[in-house]
Amino acid sequence: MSTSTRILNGKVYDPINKVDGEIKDICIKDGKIVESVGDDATRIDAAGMVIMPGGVDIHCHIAGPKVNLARKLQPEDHRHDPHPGTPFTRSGSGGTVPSTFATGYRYATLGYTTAMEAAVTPIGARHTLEELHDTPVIDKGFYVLLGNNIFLQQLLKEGRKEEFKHAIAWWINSTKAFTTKLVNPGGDEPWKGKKNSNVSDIDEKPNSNDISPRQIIEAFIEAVNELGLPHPPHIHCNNLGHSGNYKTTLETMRTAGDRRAHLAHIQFHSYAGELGKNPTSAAREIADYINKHPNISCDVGQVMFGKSTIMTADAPLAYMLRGIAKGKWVNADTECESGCGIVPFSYQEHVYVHALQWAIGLELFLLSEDPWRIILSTDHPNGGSFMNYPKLIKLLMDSSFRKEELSRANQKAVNKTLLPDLEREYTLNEIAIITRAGPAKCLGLNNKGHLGPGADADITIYDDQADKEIMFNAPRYVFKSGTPIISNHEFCQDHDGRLLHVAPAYDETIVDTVRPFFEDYYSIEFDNYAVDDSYLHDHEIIPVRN
Amino acid sequence: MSINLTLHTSPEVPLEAEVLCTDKLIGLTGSEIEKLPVEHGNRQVSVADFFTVKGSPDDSISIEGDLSKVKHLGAAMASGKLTISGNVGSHLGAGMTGGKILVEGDAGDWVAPEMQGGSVEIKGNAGHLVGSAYRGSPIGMSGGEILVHGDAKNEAGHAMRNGIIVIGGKSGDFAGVNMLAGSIFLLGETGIRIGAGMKRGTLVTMSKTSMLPTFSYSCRYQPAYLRMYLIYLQELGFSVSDEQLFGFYHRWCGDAIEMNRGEILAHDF
Amino acid sequence: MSDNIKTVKNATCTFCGCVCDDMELTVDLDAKRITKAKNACVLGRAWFAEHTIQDGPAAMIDGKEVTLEEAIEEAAQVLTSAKFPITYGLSDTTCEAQRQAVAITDFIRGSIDTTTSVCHGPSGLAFQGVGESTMTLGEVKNRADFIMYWGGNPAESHPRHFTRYTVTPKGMFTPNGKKDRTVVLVDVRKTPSTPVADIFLQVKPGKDFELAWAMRALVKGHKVDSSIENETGVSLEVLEDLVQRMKNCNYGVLFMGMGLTMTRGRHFNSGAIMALAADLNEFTHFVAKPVRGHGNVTGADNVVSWQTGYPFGVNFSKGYPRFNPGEFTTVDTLSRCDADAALIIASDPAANFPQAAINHLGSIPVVSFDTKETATSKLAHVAFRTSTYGINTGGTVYRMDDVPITLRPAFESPFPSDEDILTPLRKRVQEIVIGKSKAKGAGAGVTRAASPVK
Amino acid sequence: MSETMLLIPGRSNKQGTSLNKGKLKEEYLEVTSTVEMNEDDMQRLQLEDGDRVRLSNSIGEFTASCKKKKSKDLPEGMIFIAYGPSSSRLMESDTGGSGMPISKNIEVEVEKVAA
Repeated sequence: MSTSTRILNGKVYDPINKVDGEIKDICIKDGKIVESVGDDATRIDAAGMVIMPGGVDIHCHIAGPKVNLARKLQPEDHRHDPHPGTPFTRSGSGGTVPSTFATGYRYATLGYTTAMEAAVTPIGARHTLEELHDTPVIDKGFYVLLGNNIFLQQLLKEGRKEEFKHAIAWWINSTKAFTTKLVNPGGDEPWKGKKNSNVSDIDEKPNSNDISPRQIIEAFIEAVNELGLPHPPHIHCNNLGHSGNYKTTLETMRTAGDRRAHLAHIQFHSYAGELGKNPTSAAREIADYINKHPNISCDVGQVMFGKSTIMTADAPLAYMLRGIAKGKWVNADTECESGCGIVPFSYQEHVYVHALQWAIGLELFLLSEDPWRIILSTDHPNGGSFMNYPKLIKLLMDSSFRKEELSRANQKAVNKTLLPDLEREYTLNEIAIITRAGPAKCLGLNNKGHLGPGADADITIYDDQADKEIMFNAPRYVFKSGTPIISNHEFCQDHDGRLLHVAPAYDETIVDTVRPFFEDYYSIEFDNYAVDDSYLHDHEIIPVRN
Repeated sequence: MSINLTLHTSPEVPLEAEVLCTDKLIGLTGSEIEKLPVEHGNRQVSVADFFTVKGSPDDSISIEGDLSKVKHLGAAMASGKLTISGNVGSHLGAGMTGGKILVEGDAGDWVAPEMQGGSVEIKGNAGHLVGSAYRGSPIGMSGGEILVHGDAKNEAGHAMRNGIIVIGGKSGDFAGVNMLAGSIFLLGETGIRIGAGMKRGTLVTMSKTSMLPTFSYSCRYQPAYLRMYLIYLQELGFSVSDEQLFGFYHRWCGDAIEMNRGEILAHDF
Repeated sequence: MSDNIKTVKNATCTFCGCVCDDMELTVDLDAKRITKAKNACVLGRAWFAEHTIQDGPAAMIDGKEVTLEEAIEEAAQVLTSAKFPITYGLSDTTCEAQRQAVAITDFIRGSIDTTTSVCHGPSGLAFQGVGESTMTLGEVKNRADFIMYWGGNPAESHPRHFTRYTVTPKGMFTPNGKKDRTVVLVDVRKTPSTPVADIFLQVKPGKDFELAWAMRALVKGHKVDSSIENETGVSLEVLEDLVQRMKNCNYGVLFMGMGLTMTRGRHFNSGAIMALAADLNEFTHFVAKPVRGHGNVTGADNVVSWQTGYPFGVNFSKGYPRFNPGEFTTVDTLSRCDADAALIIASDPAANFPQAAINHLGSIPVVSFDTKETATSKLAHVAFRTSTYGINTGGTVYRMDDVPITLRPAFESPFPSDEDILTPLRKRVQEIVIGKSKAKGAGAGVTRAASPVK
Repeated sequence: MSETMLLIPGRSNKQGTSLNKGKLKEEYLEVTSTVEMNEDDMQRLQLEDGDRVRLSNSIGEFTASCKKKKSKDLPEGMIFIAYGPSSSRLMESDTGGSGMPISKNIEVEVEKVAA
């Protein structure tokens, strides 16, 4: 059987290689894009179709301990959305938190071929790797939660910056993670240890000898930069969801100086207004800052109306939302490492805050001048399922559709935003940037997000249709590492996908520094903590910058 | 003339036959109905493999035989009448929105869970979770009526939001648990912990029932509206005595842990 | 004792849900036995000492020795020809084996259920109703200054729970160990666990729900009548004092035992405790957790959940998972005579189930996996003898608090692991299923995966 | 003479250790067919340590030898047995839509079995 394929006559969108809608052949051999293939290659006629690299989700929650708790929690959400199996693919359940198999297959059905789980406790890494192994088709990796790590904070308090950096590298290696994740840095200790309180300011020190969120953020940006990780610290700022939090967000970005930082689901951090009162939009302020600072990248965390599941390492936030949703609530504390909260949620058009959140996300997309640094996400499933991406793309590409949707949302809210006046429509090339090329670049994945020779042959071919939601909902072909997964809208093969992780070098004596803390305060043995290579299925180490 | 189905072969394993529902058969001929799919365990078979189909379609179906291994009959039904002469398995009338289901015998667990409208009448006994929510769901039955002339087991009306449930005989534990609203009449002996976690709604019990510590006693009175209800139940064929019709009721309100706006009316006999 | 001795450090005991991973095993490799298990509790010592290699066939059909290949083929035939096959057990095996077992059940369109359903399954249902504020065990060690056990006897069921994780260890904010904590026990009788408690509440049997409900009312500031003492055996005064302590602590923990899940009220009993813990978060940090039983029952919950979306009691007969405890749980599928074949892995329903269920199990073809002869393996049509996880076999297990741990096997067994058999069985089952689907004319590669939305 | 009492099957150390030896071995079978009873109950039923009692309900029955417990440790009317094949005989199979049969607090008739 030939392992090479030639795709002819398709309109190609490959922004990294500056290809904007040209008719061009794409050739595949042995899982990679190549200049050309022989005459014996399988030929696919893509006339009338749009070819893009496979989509890359830079921020989603698809595997690991908290995701699995959210799955177990919501049989009612799965029941109405079954995912049937076939003799060669596994079945599963959908809803806002699909089973692992359904997750992989459904990403594929949108033309996405890479996704990053954005928050994993180190102690939950093994679990996450097991789930990712059972998540088919896509390549995947995860960000390890270190922003509330008590040991790392102790090193910082003692000013042991060098050891701090090596400890981070040790933790990344020990968990097979892709980068570091900070969530509400500094907020766990007041949550767990001070009767469910929280930090409310980036410069706050809950105890006099504590360090502030800003010190933590700064130290991570510095250390990760020195380690040369392909993706900078992935930051979930303090004060998520609170009115007036855009100031914290701006301060967080300022803390980075001119070093790289990625701000997660920035929509949730772009609220003006007075604390405790209804928020208003600060999208303009946030977009302005990002426009002027090329070191900052972000993903939007768009809210989509309908069912969602709040799942976050930001436990105080989930507790606050519990008071709003008034239903079931999960809190899960992880020793020395993290908090976690889960609340089933629903965004409703007529609710002021929800409509405002929806509008702010769109404002951010439309106000931002550099599509390479504003990445499409719904913070799945926090803002809504990733299955909403096609609709979100239509909202960005079709201003009349956007106006129609706008007219149904709470008018008081949307009128407090600039959205009614924003006429911009994203082009297909820009969509290719915010869903593929941009995230791949932000992640430092040189073989993803483009269709140049040497790239992974992760390719999506859509029918060129006027209705972009329909178009992006149903690729005609999807190739993963050169393997046809979907052909003529139907699954034709199963595929495992790879784990993507990094392995920065570190001074091995750091192990002796970590061990005593561990032996005192963890409940498992130090020597059983690091994840060994048997948990890596097919995998790829993404190199660090030197 | 209505359609009549007779079970000619007993299923060895559960038979799921949600297709046997008035709305889904209207407009089909007998031989088309025979070809409809039903699931015998994990095998898809056709109606004819288990049922003899007679008559021509209108909006009523009758099904005969021991259907205790047959599940999901009348699920999602919206109109018409389904009569079952015999016992029937679980999930009868699940999620139905209208129409009427009559069972001459006993029904299994999950009678009309998450029902939205219509009526289900069971002449015999029913199992657990009559008119309830499925696990994890915050809302159970949200409309319609379920009339069980015999006994029912645990969790009748779990998370019920609207409608009426009447249990003529004995009822199990946790009747009306987590009720949001609606009315439940327990005419026979009840189980324990009735109304636990109820927010609103009315539970009426005709037998001596112990109250949870989170229910508080309001008064002893003769609620006029209750008499109207009870007369209606009499008309439906439930036995309601004159003492119950004209007597006094103790009113308890609860559940204090929730909104405290539910009531339990216990007949003072 | 031979000279061929090795030591395995940081090995894990997989007997109970504590999954203690600090074992130091001394292994006599010639005798193929563990001669010493340092750090193990009484149950752990027995676990390591008694899992020696006994002679016997690795595979039998109707009591006669056969090759593994023959047994796998027969098992595949039995399972693929059944109309309502069930898979059950899985608590005493690795996640790697569990993953294969769920895959098999998916392909044969059967039902999968684990021993969870007769252990803390009701707590799982309660979780789906109210959620849960919970934690890993290290948080208890580091922070908890109030610990309450309800309906359990860890001193005998989980002997190191107190000493390794909860009561005695010294932690970050509990430098004096037990002295920094208040320990409360609620049970219907005194047990060997009682002496650890600062406060013991002897609740009347079957009144746990009423007691928890009264406590919830007090936490929320409602009045409770003094008749509560007559009802539950615990006085209002004691309850009020207890609730004050709970509201005033810094980090409170409620551990749930099977005295809640196995008694009348089941999931509502667990749910009341979970809700109580959640309520207390209005005042302070409070968490709850079921004290799970068998070694990797928590792993089974996790694997079944991530693969199907539901933790146990899952049925695939329609080609996708459906969840309904009471319908697809094993006690029900057996005692209602629904199941027509059974794959039982690492558990013994023929000994522990209600009689009606056992009777039906005896009337259908059973494929069993066990390390020792059991009542279930004796009635099995196809019986596999497998090696013991954590002693002979590596892999992953989850502690009761969902923390995954990698096993360090001590010595090799002549018997294959569960995974060693389940993997080829899964492949063979899949082959048969694909063959059948081709014979039916349906192209094996077709699904309605990505049809365009209208 | 028979009385209605409450049977509480549960785990015990001995049950746990003997389980590891083998569930078909004598030790396990013995551990799981010995009941602990309140001393006053035993006296009333004219039972001594080691005497045989029959426990029955509508589901089934088993006989076991009995062992005395002080009133402060085991309240009157309560019987403890290590969870196992004997206790399973009295479990009903109805799980109430939960999957869990009621396996503790089982009402049983207790009577002495003539030696």
